[in-house]
Formats: sequence, C-alpha cells, structure tokens
Amino acid sequence: MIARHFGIGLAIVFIASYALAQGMADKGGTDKRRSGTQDMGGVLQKMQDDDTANPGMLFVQLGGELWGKASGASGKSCADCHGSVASMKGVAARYPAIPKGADAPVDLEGRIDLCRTANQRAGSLTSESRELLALTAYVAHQSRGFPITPPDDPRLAPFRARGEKLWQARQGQLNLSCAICHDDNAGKKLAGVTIPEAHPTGYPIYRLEWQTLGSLKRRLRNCLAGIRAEPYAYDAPEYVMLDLFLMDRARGMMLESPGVRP
Amino acid sequence: MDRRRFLAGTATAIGAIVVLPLGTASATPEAMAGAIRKVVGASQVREGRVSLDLPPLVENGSTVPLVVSVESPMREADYIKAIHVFNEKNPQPNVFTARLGPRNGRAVVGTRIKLGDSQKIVAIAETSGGQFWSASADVIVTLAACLDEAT
Amino acid sequence: MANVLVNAPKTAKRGSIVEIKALILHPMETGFRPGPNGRIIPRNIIERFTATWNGTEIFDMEMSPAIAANPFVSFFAVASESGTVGLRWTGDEGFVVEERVAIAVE
Amino acid sequence: MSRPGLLAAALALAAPAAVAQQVDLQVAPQIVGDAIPASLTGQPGAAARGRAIVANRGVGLCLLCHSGPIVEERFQGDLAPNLAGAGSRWSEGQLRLRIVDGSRLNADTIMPPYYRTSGLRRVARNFQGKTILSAAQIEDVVAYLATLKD
Repeated sequence: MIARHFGIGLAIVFIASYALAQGMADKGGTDKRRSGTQDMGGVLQKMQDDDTANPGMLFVQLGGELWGKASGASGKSCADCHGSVASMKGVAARYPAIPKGADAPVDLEGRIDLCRTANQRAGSLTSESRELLALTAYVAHQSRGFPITPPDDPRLAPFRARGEKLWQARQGQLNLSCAICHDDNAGKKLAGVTIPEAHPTGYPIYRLEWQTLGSLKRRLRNCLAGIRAEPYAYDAPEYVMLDLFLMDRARGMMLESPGVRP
Repeated sequence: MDRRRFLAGTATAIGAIVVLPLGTASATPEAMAGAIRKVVGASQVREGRVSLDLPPLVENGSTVPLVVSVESPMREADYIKAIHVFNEKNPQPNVFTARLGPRNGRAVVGTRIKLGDSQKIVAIAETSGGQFWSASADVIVTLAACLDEAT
Repeated sequence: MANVLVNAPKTAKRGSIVEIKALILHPMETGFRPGPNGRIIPRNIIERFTATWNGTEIFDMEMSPAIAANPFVSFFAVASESGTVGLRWTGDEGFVVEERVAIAVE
Repeated sequence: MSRPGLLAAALALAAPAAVAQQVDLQVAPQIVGDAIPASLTGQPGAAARGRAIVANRGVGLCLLCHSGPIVEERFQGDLAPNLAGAGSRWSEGQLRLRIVDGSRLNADTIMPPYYRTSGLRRVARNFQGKTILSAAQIEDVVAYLATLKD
C-alpha cells in the first residue's frame, strides 16, 4: 500500500506541477493547447512521470555514461569541455538553432553530432543510433520542466516559414497534410486512437509502438508512411524546418523529455 | 495506417510456430486452460484472494503494466510460493511465473506485458499449503502488440 | 552494453517491507515476428530474473516472450539485515547481467 | 462545378505510368452533375465484397476515419460522417464520385482520392502511379454503401 500511495502521491504532484507549469506558460488563461501527455491514459502518464518506471530513463542513464567517455582524435569527452551536464539546462528548449559560423539550423541531435565531429573529431553518429538517442535524451532531460523558448534569431524565420508550408502541404497517395489531422481534427479518433495536437514536448520519446526511444524525425517518418508519402531522406533539411515550426507552435509549453507515448 | 497487413504477418508467424516443439501452436482459451492445468494439476482453483491490476483499455499492447497482489500473511507457516500469469491470445499462453517466500513480506509482483489482442488475463497464486487462488481481467487493446510501421 | 535502472531505498527500518524496482535494456524479441525480409526474427529474450539478499535467493521470475521489451519488474522484500541485494538477468544468446544495490538496515 | 473532361484527361495522362492498376486507369469516369452515373467497370459491384473492403483497414482504410455499421470492427474513426445511411443520402453515382475524387465537389475535402493518380505530391515509391482502390473494388464499395439505408 505504501507503494500505491507513493505512486498516487507522485501522480498528484505531477498533475499539480504540470497544471502549474502550464498555467504559468499561459498568462491569459486561454491556452487550450494540449501536450500528448494529456491525451494519454493515467497509466502511461504515471509511467512517464516515474523515473524508475520510464523506460526512456534507461537511455538517459546511458547518455550519462557516454557524456563522460572520451571519443575521437581529440581524446576528450563531453564532460571535458562542458563539465557537468547541468550546463545543458534549457538548451533543448531552444533548439533547432543556427550554430556559430553556420547559416542553416540544426536540431538537437544535429548539434550534438556537430560537436562530436568538429570538436571531439570522432565519427558522425547515425540517425536513431542508440548512442545519439542516449546523448540527446541526456541533454534534453536537463530541460524537463522548461518552457519551450525558440531563439529570437531572425535568420530562422525563413526556415520556420518553410516548415509551416510543409506542415500545410497535402502529400502522399492519401493526399493529406499534417495540419488536416493535427490542427483541424486533433482530439478526434483515428481508428480509435485520439489524434494528438503534435506538440514536440517529449522528444526523444519512448514510443510503445517502437518499444524503444526515437526522435521527432522517426515520428515524422511514421506519419509520412501513414499517408503513403515518400519520407524525406534521413539528412534532409525538411525535418529541421518542421521541427522549427512545431517548436514555435508549442512555444511556452513544458518539455517532458523523455516522454512516453503509445 | 497499414496495421492490418502487419497483423496478417503476425498471424503467419503464429502459424509458423506449429513446426516448433513448443507444444502449443498459439494460445487460445483452450491452450490457456491446458497451461493452467499443467501448473495446478488436479487441484481446484478458487476465485479470490488475488487481485490483478491491469488497465481495462490500453492504447498500445506493446507495454501493458500489470500488478498481481495476493492476500497472504507471508510467514513461514502460510505464504504464497508462486504467482503464475496466463493469457489466451498471444502466441503462447504463459506470461510469467514468479516464485516468492516469507522473505518478500508481501505477495505483490509488478511487470509489463505484451498483448497481441484484446483478451482475458488470468493470475493464479499458489499457497505454501498447496491451494490455488485466481483472478482474471479483460483488457481491450486499441493497438495490438507486435505491429510495426515502416520507418 | 547492458543498462539497468534499479530503484531501492538506501536505508530501511529493521523488519520493514521495501519495494525494489528494476528496469533493464533488452529487446525481448519474441521469435514470432517476421523481419523486413519476411523471415522470422530469432527469439532473443530474458528467461529469468533472480534476486538475492546477502546471497540468499528471495525472488525469482521466469519470463516468456510476452514480457514487454526493456523488462520492468517490481517486488517486495523484508529488510531483515543490512546488506546487498543482488539482481541477475539471464537469457538467450548467453545474456547475463548482474547488478547490486546496498540497503542499510537500522 | 463539374469538369468531366478534365478528370478523364488527367486519368488518361496518368495511365502510362501506372503498373498495378493500369487497366483501371484506362477507364475514364464520366462526371454528370455531382455524380459518376456509370459503373467504372461496366459491371455492378458485389456488396458483400464491398463490405469486406470497407472493413479492412489496410485496404479500404474507411474505418480509420469513418464509423459504420460493421459491428465486429472495434475502434472506428470519427473524423468523417458515419457511413450508416449513406445509401439513403446519396445515389450510387453520387457515392461513386465522392470515392473517386471528392475534391471535384469540395476542394478542401479530407477524403482521399481513391481513383486518381494525378496532381498528387511526393507519393511513396511503392504507391506511385497506383490508385488506392481499383475500379472493381470501388464498384464493390459503392454497391455495399448503397445498401446502407436508414
């Protein structure tokens, strides 16, 4: 019974803190946006919130090990330059962003890989590899509870605008756009599954359907396959543009990484 | 969106295990009854003392939390020595068997299971005195386990 | 690259009952699923999870392919004496992982 | 509202690219008003086969968005009108056009075009040049929906 009470207590604390956080983000009290978490059953919400039950935390832990491990020709680890991972607080809430000296935005995975190739002088990590997901989860976890705050960089505007166009564009054999489902029909049932508003609050997410952790890119590819559209190449800039648009659309909402989703 | 195709794939896979020396081709209510009989032998199984905590409706069958709790003093003279869980529609009827004793203090086991479809789950507890108690629960699965989408 | 998350109290009152929760990274491949090439992906599961308290076995669980990927197990134990809780997962393809946590009993 | 020649021309243009449904694409549906009165195959469809197509989420896809009087299929969608009574609301010809290409009646419809291969963007490689359903399948679905009277 102690455990059960503890669990209920945790859930109450979570719901309360969540409501508080959302309330703070919503100064006018009119924000009706819903994180995917709010569309899940209580069981999955509890799984996400309990760090000893959230399977995404296995990857966060693994990311912690990698953080301290020297890699590449530099012989340095992430920790050698950045110190404690606490230095990463709030970072995930600001990505995608344009790195110094570059002229196009990268997502958080891209930024980590850039650090790896340019600074550690190590090999690039493959999309969806355990290492890249683990490091991303470790960094993103530091921003849990932070409001999404896209940077005020005017250079991002055209990329974000292209992301919005992609979001609105019909494609695939089924001739559907992201917006048709996730803007116009969110909250309704697609074959019994509630269509979420698609806010990128929990990435990387532990998706039960995947039975592992995955990135927003993987999630976008799933939707593209669903409407029978050709997925963009793994290194395509379209994913970053969509990410930029979605993060702006979710501005002020709280990060929950690592999220659990059905 | 093309989940049925994968379901069909799963069905083929279930068919394929007929050639494996596993004894059961796929779990059915009958196969589950057979698996339970193997555990309990000729003993009577009574309903009660066991509570099986599963969400009645799950969004995805790949990871379904389950807790079995059994009323027991968990003392040398009287304890739960095993908890068995069965299902009727996965490829095989056995889910897990946990062995416990007085050192546990409490006859409670939690884990997460896969459900290939909406189905009935049965938990059976075996007491140190050789009695069997059971509980069952029906779970509706919106999305079955073992599916995948092209990624 | 085994990865385990164990949750157990660091201290406990003598005679109290504590909960131990453990998560381990493992695909729990059922052996019933076809892969991208249409062939069945070979079974690769954890078959057994065992817990000891100062070397004495206190809990054991036989797993099947129906246990979800990245298995989670929770159980209880009487905090009888200070010591080490040993957790051990064994399975297909020679999988063996051991983890220890210390619990101080006051 | 109806531009029958355009759809026919579009389908004819798309035909050479098609493989699986090539035969179907030689069919040029004739739109009259808000309907395609004639069967795409020249034959009536079979309602029982149509029901199976509607019920199959990987083939007809219908129950992903619509609910319908198919009791054995749980978890039906609610994005789109219930299929019950479709046969009272629409004639066979009206149903046929709504399935073939509902955008001919409402450019903003979310109903996918089941019998069109032109004007689609970024179609996945394995579906390129193919229609969602064949002409014969559409006739079966039309025959089934026509039986759904209130």
